[in-house]
Amino acid sequence: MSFFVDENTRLIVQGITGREGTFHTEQMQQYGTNVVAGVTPGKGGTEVLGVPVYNTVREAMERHEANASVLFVPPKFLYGAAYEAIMSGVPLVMTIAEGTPVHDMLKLHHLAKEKGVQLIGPNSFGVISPGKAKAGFMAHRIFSKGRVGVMSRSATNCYETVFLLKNAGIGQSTVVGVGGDMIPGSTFVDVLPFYEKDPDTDVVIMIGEIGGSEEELAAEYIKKYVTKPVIALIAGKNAPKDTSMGHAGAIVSPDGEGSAESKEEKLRAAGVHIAESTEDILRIVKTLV
Amino acid sequence: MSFFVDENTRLIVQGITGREGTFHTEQMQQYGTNVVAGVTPGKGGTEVLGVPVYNTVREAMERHEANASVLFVPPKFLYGAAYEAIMSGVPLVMTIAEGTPVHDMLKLHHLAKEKGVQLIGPNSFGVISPGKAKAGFMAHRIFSKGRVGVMSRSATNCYETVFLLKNAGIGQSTVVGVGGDMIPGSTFVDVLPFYEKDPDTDVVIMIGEIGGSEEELAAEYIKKYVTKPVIALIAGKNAPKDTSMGHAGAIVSPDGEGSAESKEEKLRAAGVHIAESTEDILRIVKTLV
Amino acid sequence: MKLLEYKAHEVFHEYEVPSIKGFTVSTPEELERVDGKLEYPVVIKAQVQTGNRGKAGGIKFAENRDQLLKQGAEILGMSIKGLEVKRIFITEKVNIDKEMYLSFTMDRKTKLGVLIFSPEGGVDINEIVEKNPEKVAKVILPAGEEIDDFTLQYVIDKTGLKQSYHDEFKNICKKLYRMYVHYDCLLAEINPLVITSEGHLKALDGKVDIDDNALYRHPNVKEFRDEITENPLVLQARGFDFLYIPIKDRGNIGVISNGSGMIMSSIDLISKRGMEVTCALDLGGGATADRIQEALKIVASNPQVDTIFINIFGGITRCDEIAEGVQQSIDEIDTNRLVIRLEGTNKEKGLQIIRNIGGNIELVDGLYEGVDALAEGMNK
Amino acid sequence: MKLLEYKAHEVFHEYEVPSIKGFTVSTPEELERVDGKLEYPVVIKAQVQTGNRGKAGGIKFAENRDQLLKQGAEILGMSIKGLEVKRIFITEKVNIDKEMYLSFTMDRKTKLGVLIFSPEGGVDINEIVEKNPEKVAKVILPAGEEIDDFTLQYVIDKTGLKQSYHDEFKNICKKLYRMYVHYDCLLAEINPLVITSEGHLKALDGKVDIDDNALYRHPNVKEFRDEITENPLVLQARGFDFLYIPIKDRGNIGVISNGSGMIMSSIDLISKRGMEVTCALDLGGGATADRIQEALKIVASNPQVDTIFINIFGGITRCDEIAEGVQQSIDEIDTNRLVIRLEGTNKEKGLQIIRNIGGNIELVDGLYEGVDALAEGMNK
Repeated sequence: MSFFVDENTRLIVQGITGREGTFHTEQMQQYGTNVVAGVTPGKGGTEVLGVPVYNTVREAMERHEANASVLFVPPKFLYGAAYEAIMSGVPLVMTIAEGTPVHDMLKLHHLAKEKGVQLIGPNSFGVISPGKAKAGFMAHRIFSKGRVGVMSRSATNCYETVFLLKNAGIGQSTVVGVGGDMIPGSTFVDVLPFYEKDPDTDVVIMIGEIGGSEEELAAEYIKKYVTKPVIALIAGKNAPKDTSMGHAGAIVSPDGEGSAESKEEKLRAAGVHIAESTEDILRIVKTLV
Repeated sequence: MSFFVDENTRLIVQGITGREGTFHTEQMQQYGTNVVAGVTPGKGGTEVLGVPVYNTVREAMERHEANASVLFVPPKFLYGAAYEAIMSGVPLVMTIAEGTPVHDMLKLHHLAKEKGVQLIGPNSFGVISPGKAKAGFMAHRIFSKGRVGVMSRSATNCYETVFLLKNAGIGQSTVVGVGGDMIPGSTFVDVLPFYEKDPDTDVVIMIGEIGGSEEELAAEYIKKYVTKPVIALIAGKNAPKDTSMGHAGAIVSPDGEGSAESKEEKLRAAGVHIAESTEDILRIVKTLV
Repeated sequence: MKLLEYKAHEVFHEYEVPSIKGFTVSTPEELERVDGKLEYPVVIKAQVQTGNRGKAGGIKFAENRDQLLKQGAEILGMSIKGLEVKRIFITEKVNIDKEMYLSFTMDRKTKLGVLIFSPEGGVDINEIVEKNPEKVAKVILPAGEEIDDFTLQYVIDKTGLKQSYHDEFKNICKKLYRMYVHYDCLLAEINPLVITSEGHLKALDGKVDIDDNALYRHPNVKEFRDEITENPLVLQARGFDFLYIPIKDRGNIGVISNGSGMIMSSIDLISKRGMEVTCALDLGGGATADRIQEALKIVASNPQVDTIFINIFGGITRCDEIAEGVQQSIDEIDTNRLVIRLEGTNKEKGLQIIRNIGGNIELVDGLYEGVDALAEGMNK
Repeated sequence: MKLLEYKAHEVFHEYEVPSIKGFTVSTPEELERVDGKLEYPVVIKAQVQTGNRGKAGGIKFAENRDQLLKQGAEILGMSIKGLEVKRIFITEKVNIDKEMYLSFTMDRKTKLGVLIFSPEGGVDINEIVEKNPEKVAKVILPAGEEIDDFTLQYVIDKTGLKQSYHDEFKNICKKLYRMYVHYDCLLAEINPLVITSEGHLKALDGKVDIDDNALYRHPNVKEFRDEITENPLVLQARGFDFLYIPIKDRGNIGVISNGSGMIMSSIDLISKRGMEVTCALDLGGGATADRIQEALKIVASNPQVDTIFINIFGGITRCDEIAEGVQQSIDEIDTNRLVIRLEGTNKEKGLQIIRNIGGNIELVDGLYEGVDALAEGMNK
């Protein structure tokens, strides 16, 4: 099965005429993703890599029965493009841009929930179901098809993990870049149910980091609803307090909110396997598959 | 069981210090409804009929674990009061006022859906589960406890029906005043699932009228999801086109949208029993219970 | 409340919707003041709440001052379909390249606003939809104060509106939508929305229908409400907070009831028995004896009405108040028949009062019995 | 970006949040211009990005012109915790009846704004919460531009704020919230929010933290960003679009990597082995050789750093570009050790370049191996 993106995905690329958009559209096509339409306001009527371009998401949706959209737009335009996608009825919207204002994401996060739209990212590499399709800019060569699900706040830690898995002959079902921002479109808790009900996923790897309380909330959810084994890594244990570690979301409050200790404690109590490092993830996965 | 209001209802009355609010609070109390708090901005700290009054819905919710609110406020203040109730986490909000601006209800209808709040009315007598509790101003003496569900756009047609039922010894489970406005908080389709899953309801009576497309949408829903017998009356067959019949919602467009014929045809096709009059409803109910 | 053309133009102006220049005149004397303010030829249009003014001679052109004064005075003296022309609207004559259609209205199904645009306009929108459905863009709008740019772009792409009009089109849509929301409109329609020979978009004629329930927010238009309500009985009823509904020009029965649903049910049952209701009056809830007296007088004053059916199911409304109202008015109304059904609060008290009045009032028990009585009477 | 006090007051003024009157001065000469504009006594406060100014002598009072000139010049010449005082903020001295606390910030759990108010203020909010939790009202706010009246009423009822301050309190909340939203704040705090002896509410001191990612929308504050960033390496790195993160004052290792997650993982692993990272630099994605050369120079220029660990997992970032950057900078950096791990795009090409540089660069295969190598070196 897998979820979010696969052989049934009919993808719109917003910002397809930009340098990044065009480059990654080609990458996605080569990987086998069915890119049905592009959207760039003002470029309607043109074509990129054989993909028709429209001025509006709504027209692209109507003409191609698209069911997902990925946004290759700069952070300044992310709000507008995601807002348009959500309001035009796209059920799955994946965002990439790093550096999106928090107040923009605050509005989008709640709007997407209210409209029943699955919003992924931003500050994320996207989503990939290895061997089937990808939406985003991840280096797909290091991914391989298999039965381990991975969701991650960090791209590099995810790459490292997937790379170790591949070298050990362990493939992935669906890999989701939840993203490193303070307010993501979808949190671990939002993605977990998909892994739980995906018949192609046996084990879930959750790559978290300091800051916020997504891992704590995930622990509560896992305790109640998740029957599959979950392995978690919390990066940033040794990061200084009240200092941004690059990801807008990876910051421990002066009062200690968002510390790795709190996350690991809650996760452990929920029966989650805690990994100390990416290599440690591999060690634990091997005991489970 | 019954639904919306019953012995477990912990009701807030918004506008409790007004003439109507106080009068009907007493009526509701006498009927056995558990009115736990009242809200009137500026009157916080006072008491009405032994019920403590607060300035805000939020405080009333927190202090009394209320689970429903009924609004006795003039149409001018309906938007503000319903908005406050929805934003304060009241899961069930019942509105009464006649003459609420359509644009106000447009906003409230969608806000309630987005926030997962059940909004009933306005231009409605409220909700009653006979013998258990009532929230609204309906003349409760004509209702009786039983196993027939009734939902109605019109108060008077509902009274007439319930009166005939009572005289025939047929009681009701829950009676919902969907209300006569152009945009109700909840439509027939929103209420039908409650009747379908209520073990105390055997038959559903739907009292519709000309205008809009709620009855057509209900027909679609019934066809797919409702297993209990449904009886429908469509009032206003002989009303002139493009003329308001008093209810803001009861108007057939110049192009014929909202005609009784269209509604009856669709309902019939969905297996709904069409009644020609309130007396006819009684005749059909008798064949079903 | 449907605004007359000149008033619609006033609110267009208020919201900076580009529309034609015009002046409103209500006496022949005022016509002179308009001369010189517009370039000739000008168009003179009767302001009455009815369609097909043109065929009835309510629209005329004037090439110069003399024609303006003459034609203007003529139209001001006319009556169209029985409606006296109290105002005329005098506008510049626009050279038109193309007529289009634009409106915002309520979509009952989605409970949201909807934008309807067609580059073919000038006639009724239903006609346009029938003839050129592919040229009509209909877009449901989310709740909000503003319309999104991508929505307008979609409409443009869908209908193939020429590039050179895009900016003006978007501007008109945004302003008209703002007006639609702020003025609590049920309909804000520009038809035709014209492209002038000079290549600009302008609202030539418009329909604006404002939600009666929201008129308290719009005192500047509310005051015109009574002026455009031409039926004096509707006006009289409104004065007492009743709703008087003209049903059919034919018919001899007037129905009085306490709720919209009950009125519709009464009419349905009466009609089913082959009788005809000419008007109905909705008392609303909780009417007192004095107000009921007035309601009866209003219905009885309709010369078509020879039979009144009072059908009350009292909740807030008390049957004894109804009965007292009948008692108070009984000598002032000359209706042939009076059939009364009372149910609900204080029923017995009410019945007793009616019985005491005596005369030929027909008291019935139940709606069905009432309609039966009406039918029997007709067959006599 | 955390605004300095005077700048926070400027944005308070812009949004009409009642706050104290004050003037900013950056040279002793300017002090004279302030004399006469404020009633004495006045307060003189050093504007530096650090707490506890008072204890360090950074806050003084002046009773008259002479004291103002003297004390002002003194503070302008100071340095506090190693930070030069470039600006002072001179304000009226307010007579205070009561100190309260008010802030808007982000609630990470609900992903919404939150209002925090306490009628006890003047100290750190965490201290207030600890001492008087029942006197703190914390209300999650829905997404939007405005704050609802009933929310503020709830806060008032919850905390028992006196009736006479309700209007001013609501006004301050509404304005501060508008500022919080429009200025893309992560924090907008007034502490203390004082009740003056005259019975009015005023913002005495404030903290405003603006989202760095939204600074492009606020050019008027963006220009002050570099001014308040006191670490010159952070500034230098920013010039090349890198993020330089000071980790510990101790430590001898500098980490360079291409992503926040990888940086944290590297620090975690290194720390676990008992070594200490003093700083890290995030290259972001797709850095070119020239930029990498600069990154190396920045990290190497930190006198604490004697060992640099370059850990790259290249996706967009190409290993050959990294290697070329190392090659270009190798003669300009005098670091003791250079441990490099390259993985991903163009790995082999990159490794070849590194090998060609020769010298004592330690090439490792994998993050673990890199940390092993670091540890071994330390043990030598």
